[in-house]
Amino acid sequence: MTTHDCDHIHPDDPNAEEVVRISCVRHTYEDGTSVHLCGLDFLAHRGKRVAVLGPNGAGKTTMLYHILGLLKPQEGAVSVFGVSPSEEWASIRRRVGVVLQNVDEQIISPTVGDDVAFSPRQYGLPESEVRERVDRALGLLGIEELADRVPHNLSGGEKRKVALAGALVMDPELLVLDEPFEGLDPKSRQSLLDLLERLARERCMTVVLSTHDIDTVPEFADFAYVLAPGGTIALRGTPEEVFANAHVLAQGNIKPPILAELFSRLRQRDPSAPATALTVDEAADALDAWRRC
Amino acid sequence: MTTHDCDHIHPDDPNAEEVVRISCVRHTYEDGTSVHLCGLDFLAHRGKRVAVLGPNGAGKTTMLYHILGLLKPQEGAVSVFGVSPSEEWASIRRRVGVVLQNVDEQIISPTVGDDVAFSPRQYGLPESEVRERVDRALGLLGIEELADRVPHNLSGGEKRKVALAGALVMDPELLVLDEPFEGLDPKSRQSLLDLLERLARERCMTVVLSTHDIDTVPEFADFAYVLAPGGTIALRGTPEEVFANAHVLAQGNIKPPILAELFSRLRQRDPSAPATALTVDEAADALDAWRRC
Amino acid sequence: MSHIHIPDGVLPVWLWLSGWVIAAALIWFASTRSRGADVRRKVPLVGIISALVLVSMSSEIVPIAYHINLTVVAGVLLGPQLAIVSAFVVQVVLALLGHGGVTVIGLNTLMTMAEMLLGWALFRAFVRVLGRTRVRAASGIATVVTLAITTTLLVGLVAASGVTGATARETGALDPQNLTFASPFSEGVVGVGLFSGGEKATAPAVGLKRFATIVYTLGPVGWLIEALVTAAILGYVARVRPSLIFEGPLAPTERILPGDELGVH
Amino acid sequence: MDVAVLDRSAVSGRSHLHLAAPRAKLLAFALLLASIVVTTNLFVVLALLLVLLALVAAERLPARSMLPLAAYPAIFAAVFAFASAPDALAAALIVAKAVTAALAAVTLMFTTPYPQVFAAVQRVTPGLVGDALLMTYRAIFILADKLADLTRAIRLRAGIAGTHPVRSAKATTRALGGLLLYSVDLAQREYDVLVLRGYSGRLKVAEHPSRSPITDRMLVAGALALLGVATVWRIYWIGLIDYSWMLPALALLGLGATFLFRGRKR
Repeated sequence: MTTHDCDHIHPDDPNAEEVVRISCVRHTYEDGTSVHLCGLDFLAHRGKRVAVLGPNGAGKTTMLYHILGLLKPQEGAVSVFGVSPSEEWASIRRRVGVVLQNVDEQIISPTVGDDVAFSPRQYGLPESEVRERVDRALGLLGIEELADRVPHNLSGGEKRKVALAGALVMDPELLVLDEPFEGLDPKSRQSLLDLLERLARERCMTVVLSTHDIDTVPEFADFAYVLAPGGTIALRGTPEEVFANAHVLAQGNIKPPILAELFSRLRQRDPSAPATALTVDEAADALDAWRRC
Repeated sequence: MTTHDCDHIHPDDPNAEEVVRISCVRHTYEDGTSVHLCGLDFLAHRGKRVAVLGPNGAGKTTMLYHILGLLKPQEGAVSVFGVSPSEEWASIRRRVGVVLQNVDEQIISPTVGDDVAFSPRQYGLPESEVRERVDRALGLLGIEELADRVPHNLSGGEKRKVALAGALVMDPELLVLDEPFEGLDPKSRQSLLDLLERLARERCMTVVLSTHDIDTVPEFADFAYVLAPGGTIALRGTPEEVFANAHVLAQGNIKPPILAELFSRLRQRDPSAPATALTVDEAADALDAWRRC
Repeated sequence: MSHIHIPDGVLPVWLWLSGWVIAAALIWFASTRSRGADVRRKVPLVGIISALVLVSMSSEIVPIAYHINLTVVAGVLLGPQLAIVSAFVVQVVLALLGHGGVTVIGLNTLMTMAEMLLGWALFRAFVRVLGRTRVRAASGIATVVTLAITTTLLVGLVAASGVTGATARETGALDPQNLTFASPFSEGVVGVGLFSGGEKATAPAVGLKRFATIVYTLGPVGWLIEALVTAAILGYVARVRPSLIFEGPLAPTERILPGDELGVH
Repeated sequence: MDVAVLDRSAVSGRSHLHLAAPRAKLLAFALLLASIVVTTNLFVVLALLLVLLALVAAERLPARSMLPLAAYPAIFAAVFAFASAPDALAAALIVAKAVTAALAAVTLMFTTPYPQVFAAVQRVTPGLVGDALLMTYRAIFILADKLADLTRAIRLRAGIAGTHPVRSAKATTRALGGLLLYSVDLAQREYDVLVLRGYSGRLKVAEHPSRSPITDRMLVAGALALLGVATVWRIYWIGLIDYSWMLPALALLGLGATFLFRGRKR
């Protein structure tokens, strides 16, 4: 895989290649609950990492299901690689890798190696290529030694890695992850963040993930979307832009990251306090500089 | 329920009433995995909120299962209310409320009301008292309106509240929660924290919970225990004491809370920086004061 | 063929009633023999395996014609005592969902029970003969033999019921004489075409032969599907968690902790 | 089999039937079954079916979910009837009996929470059976959810249908194997939770009291009347056979009246 230049694409840049677009989709569940993904269009461009934030029940999973063609929009339009996923999933599914929330149920084969090989075997690739791909995917996640293990006996974090290897084995152009940090300890979380960063940079992979772990967003995302309860897309932008709008976050029952909160308190007391820093290092720099001046 | 005075009990205070004690328990699973809960004794005193921290696979759940008598120690001793839970669970189970990780599987009745009524009915309480207790438990969590709902249509957060109501219905003296914050949005998390605080204060309830959400620990816990991989109890103390030991946390693959990290960075640059503050308010105060002086 | 799709009020009373009596006796026998704590520990397992059988029955492979039953799998995992309870539970739920008759729960329980018990016994026998390494073969053969036997039992049951002909008279259930009735339409075209008494003197053997032919020609395809599925599932379990199959159903199960507890080795 | 819809109706429905005591409903159900067993007259069965339909309509039960469930056994009954019934009339009778009995069962389940129904079974069976029954029902939901998750995962990772039926079948079977292991682990966890919450060998179900004794009495009386009619027609069939058509006609009038009344009320 060659390295592309995927940087510096702003969501409003007309030249950027759109991978996912959701425009005002409404979905009504059987029990009458309705999710209306509207307000702003949801966009994900090639090579970008996009985070979907929102409280429980805001419709994050509903949104991802629409991208995956698991739900059919009753109103509005969804487009992935230019087609409607609910109608033409078969034509794009090789280009999309998915890990949903319950990794347990996504592991379907008796050994880890077999499970990662599931998609290429189903697509009928020759066995030598299947093996090569499996080795590569396991290597990416650093879990080569798990290849012969039985998935049922793995820990939650290991299972998540296996599921991710299974999603990456076909070299997808779009990776969709539902709450991928749930149940991961800090070290595993960090290595997942690093991997996603590398995939987006080196392979121009587009990553769309949902999370309510706000503190990982500044580290992870190129762009973030914030869903308010009911599905309204309340905010979009770079993490800095999003977290600057503390009141919209509060309306959406989203706690801003601790550092954003700290800096806004400091500014309340003393308007000369620095602008919000999003990582610990930046914050330490900013505070240090502030004190000295 | 009368209000007791449960404050100011230090774990080393000889007069404090011990509710749980685990001394050097070893557990070996059939596949050879061994968890050795040793190093320091684990203690929980009446009316205290105790957090068990640790990375994936350190043995947090194993520890809770020992407290609940679901596992029998092969070495060492566990005591809950002075008896061994694996041998005499029946004699103490009315005094212990439990919510395990998969709340979905813990809701076993067709309506929320029936589910919360499960324990009192099993214990054969008269129906009028059962109903009174159910109303009280639902009221505690503010979910009275869910009483007649079917559990499988509830959201994840609602299910967690229902499970908690079922655990509180017998007015337990000890509440054991495995990863209770998983899947909760900030608002629900905050109201759970408030409830636990109230229960501990007003009813002298002892709360033992496991979590890897380190940032809630300062808000929640009176004492925290840190498990290193393999189950070794590496640290114990108040959150302040625990988070001051950054190197032990790092060894245990635990990322210290963001604020602790920020303050330790600041102290590295400038030794005059203030001591670690654990809440945003305290941090803002400390930084403000630091700048002024 | 794990249950007969014969509605209420068709089989003679003596037949379905004796089905109930025998089933009740077996259930009573099984539950008095299993009062120990080790059995009580398995109650959720009975519930969940029964649910698995129900779920698989309701997901059709070929719509209407075939659904898998997993009865042999259930038998192997539950062992004889618990399988008896499970068979009854499955049939009660099916009947209450309108899936089969209520009066025939007894007979249906016996059919399902026969399948589970035969499956269990044959599987154990074949494993002993073929060795533990050939679980797939053993379970496949056991399934085909089991289903062939229970299908024959079903045909025998229908023959015994006599619903197919003149013997129905003594039970009164489908007395051709009772079935002729006069209605305002009975003189018209409709009456003659649809509601005439028909060939009253149909020989009993004809109906039974037709029934048997249908069952034995459509059946084997279903047996084969079931055998393949059973072999795959039991093969998988034998590989991943052999103790479930080989150590007997009442052996304590390995406790797999949820979440994150098995990371350390 | 959409068990979730059934459960929602049983628990949150507000019709008269929901108010009646589970015991009364079970008794009426048993009497109705007895009528179906007793009768040999197609018109009597049709009348029973129409009465049930009128009841469903009058109570505004979710007919859209109920009727397909009730009609399902018709398929098997038809196969059986084709294979063994001597003539078209007998075949029609077999199918009608199947559908009527199924509708009665479905009506019971749609208006009564399952523990209330199973509690009746639990009272007359050994502890093991009643408990297993209650746990089975709950487990159906969990497993159906899991199965849906599994098939969704397979669809996303390669698709079930299509070009490689053998490969797809293999994948489905593996999924079932995974589901089985999950079930076994689930059983263990379920038992743990039960013990933690106070289970000691017998699940206790509090019987719902009747919230409308009049409905109870009317239900049982109505079912008794139907059984009476069925019995009379069975015994004196020679004399009554000419008037058989009147029963379904009457029931049809009742059904029509129900719809009319329902429409006007709106």
